[in-house]
Amino acid sequence: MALEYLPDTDLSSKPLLCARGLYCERDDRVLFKDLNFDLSSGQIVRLAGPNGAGKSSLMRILLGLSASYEGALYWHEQDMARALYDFRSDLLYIGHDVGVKSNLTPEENLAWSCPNVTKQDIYGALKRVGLSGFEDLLTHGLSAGQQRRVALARLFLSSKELENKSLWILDEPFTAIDKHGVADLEQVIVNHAQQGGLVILTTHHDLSVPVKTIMLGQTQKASL
Amino acid sequence: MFFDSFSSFIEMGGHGLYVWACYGLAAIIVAVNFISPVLTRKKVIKDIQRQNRREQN
Amino acid sequence: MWTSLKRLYHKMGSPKWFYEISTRWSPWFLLVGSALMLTGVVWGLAFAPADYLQGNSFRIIYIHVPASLLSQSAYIMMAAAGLVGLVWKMKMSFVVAKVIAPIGASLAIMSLLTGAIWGKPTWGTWWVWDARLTSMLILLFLYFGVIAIYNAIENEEMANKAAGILAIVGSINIPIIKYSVEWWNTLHQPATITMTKKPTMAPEMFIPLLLTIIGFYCWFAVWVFARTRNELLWRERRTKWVKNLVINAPTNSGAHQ
Amino acid sequence: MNGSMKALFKRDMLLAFRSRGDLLNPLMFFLMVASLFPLAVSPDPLFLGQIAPGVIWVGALLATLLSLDLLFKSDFEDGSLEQMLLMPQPTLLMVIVKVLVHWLVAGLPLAFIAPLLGLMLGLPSGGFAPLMATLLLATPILSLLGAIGAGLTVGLRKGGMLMPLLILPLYIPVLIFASSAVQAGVLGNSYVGHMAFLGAYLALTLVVAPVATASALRISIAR
Repeated sequence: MALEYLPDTDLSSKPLLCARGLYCERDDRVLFKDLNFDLSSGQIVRLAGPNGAGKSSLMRILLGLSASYEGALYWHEQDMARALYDFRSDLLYIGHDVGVKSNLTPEENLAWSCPNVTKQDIYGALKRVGLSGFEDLLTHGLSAGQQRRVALARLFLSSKELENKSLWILDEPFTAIDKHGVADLEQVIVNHAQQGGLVILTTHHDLSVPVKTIMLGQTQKASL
Repeated sequence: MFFDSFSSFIEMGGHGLYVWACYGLAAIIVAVNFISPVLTRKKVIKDIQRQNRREQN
Repeated sequence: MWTSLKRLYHKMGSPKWFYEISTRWSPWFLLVGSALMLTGVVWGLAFAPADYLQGNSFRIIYIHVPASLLSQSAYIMMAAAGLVGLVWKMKMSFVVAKVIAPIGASLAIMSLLTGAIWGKPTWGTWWVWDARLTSMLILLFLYFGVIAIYNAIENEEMANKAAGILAIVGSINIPIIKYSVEWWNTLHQPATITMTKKPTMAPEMFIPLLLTIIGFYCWFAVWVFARTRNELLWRERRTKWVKNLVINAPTNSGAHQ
Repeated sequence: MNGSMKALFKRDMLLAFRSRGDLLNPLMFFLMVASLFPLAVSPDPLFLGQIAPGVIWVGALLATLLSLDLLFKSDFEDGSLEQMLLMPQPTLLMVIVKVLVHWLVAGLPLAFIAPLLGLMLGLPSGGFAPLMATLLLATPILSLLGAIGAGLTVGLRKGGMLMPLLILPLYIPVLIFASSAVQAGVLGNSYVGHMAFLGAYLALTLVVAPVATASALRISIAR
């Protein structure tokens, strides 16, 4: 289990998300064991490793969607089971399946996932992801990439809406997006980290800024 | 003994068929419950042995 | 007190401990259960007096009633084991819940078959929508649901948890189902003879029944232990204790080595 | 907290009305099942009137089962369910909202179409009021209990086949009391006791079912 630690910029800051001794196996295969990390605000963290190494398993464990692991997780130095409400209040997650309803317009989709935003804000965010003029068309008329962008528009909402969403967990956010969009998205991710947020993502795209990498899949084949 | 003879015990005053059918069926279900775990155990042990041998090779 | 309870909990959660203790206890349960059954059945079949109304067909009671009672309490045990597994994350408990399901279903079938056969001389027909038989049929359906969940979900952990939830919901519903079926029955068939409800039962009829009931419970324990041990062997097949145990186990394939 | 639940309610209602076909299917099924009986058994109005309460209620159970597949399936498939389970609010609130929507769009219409079936099946006039009343009171029970089955089977490919097996036994008390309430109405007897039982059963399921469904969903999502 190799962990590449990049020098933390701010050593005094307390970690946001800690993992201690994470262990996960699937189908008699150990995906990872004794995995430890401290993630603090300002970081962009990439979960990396070959296919089947357990990236999405780790992501689901961090999200609290999977209970089949051993070890401990802490959010703001509090046990995850106790901090669940805070954790989920702080979380913005965009998964592989983005949860965009094809029978709703982009505007309605966003209005549901972010209930406290104004219409103006939604329109602004949709403009940032290049969906101006599509706001009130049913989403099933859009291309797959456009549908993904409807979900990604959540990242482009005004900072006021996002300010309590300090943790972003993004599963392959750069797929099905054009070059221009990639640069925009990268910028928004970097901005979020700089403003004190924490971004955890999986991606095959190389970001132009330094990221911390959690490398999975380098364990020996489980001792069978 | 409630019955006078063995044949009246079998006959059960005309209800013999029903009584013995019930006891027979119950015996079958009980037997299945006793035997099936024994068979499963043999199979499980064989499977584990096979797996161990495969891993040693 | 608390620490000893905690120690017991950890012990019970240990597959190896359960395996060993159940191996040690099984013969005793088998012995006691078989002795009780033999006594009860011989007494009930040959020595107990015939019922003044139903004649000798009432002797079916000595297997029908234990099977009915046991299949109902087995469902509750299964739900309780599922609850323990869900709340205290005790895997052993899930294993026990899983092995109870087919045993309980087989007992429900036994109860239904013997009830139907008993119905023929009593009511003149194989099946009557009697309150007890109907409740038992619905209980069998509840077992079917739980077994179907185990079969449908491949991931074992998910299957155990899902079946646990279903069993808990089912066991909350059992009293309601029983009540409503009984109520429904009095509404539609006010004049049927209930087969097993006796205000007073002569002791020479009742004691053998008691013996077979306890005997069935002992056998049930033997069945649950045996199936649980099989499950444990397979789950723990990579541990040292199972490997050691399996090497020494005599099987046909072992002879060829 | 209220905000996101309101938003969820609005979204689900909107989705329901955008796909009206899905809403109509169970109703058409309800209609068809009921018209099978005169064809299969006998068109004699006297006989039909006798079995009408039971037939209509069995039809309502089956129609509800048919519509339950919609409850979580599409949200599971497109990832919305994950988002819902990650909302900071307790999952059981989410479940209650979704069951409420299901009842409004799938259970309530059954109560309003049932008198039509009563006419077709020659239900005596005394049965109409208890038919409507029991359907109004007991269809929420069907939605609540059904949600447990839908939650347990949402991740399974053959979940639609499994669900009736899990849920139908739990529906039996409802079937017994609701159809005999209608029969009591036909005979001119009081059916207050039946309604009281159904009300009590509704209260119990209201407590138990959302909790069970929420845990079922958490299990189903943890692939």
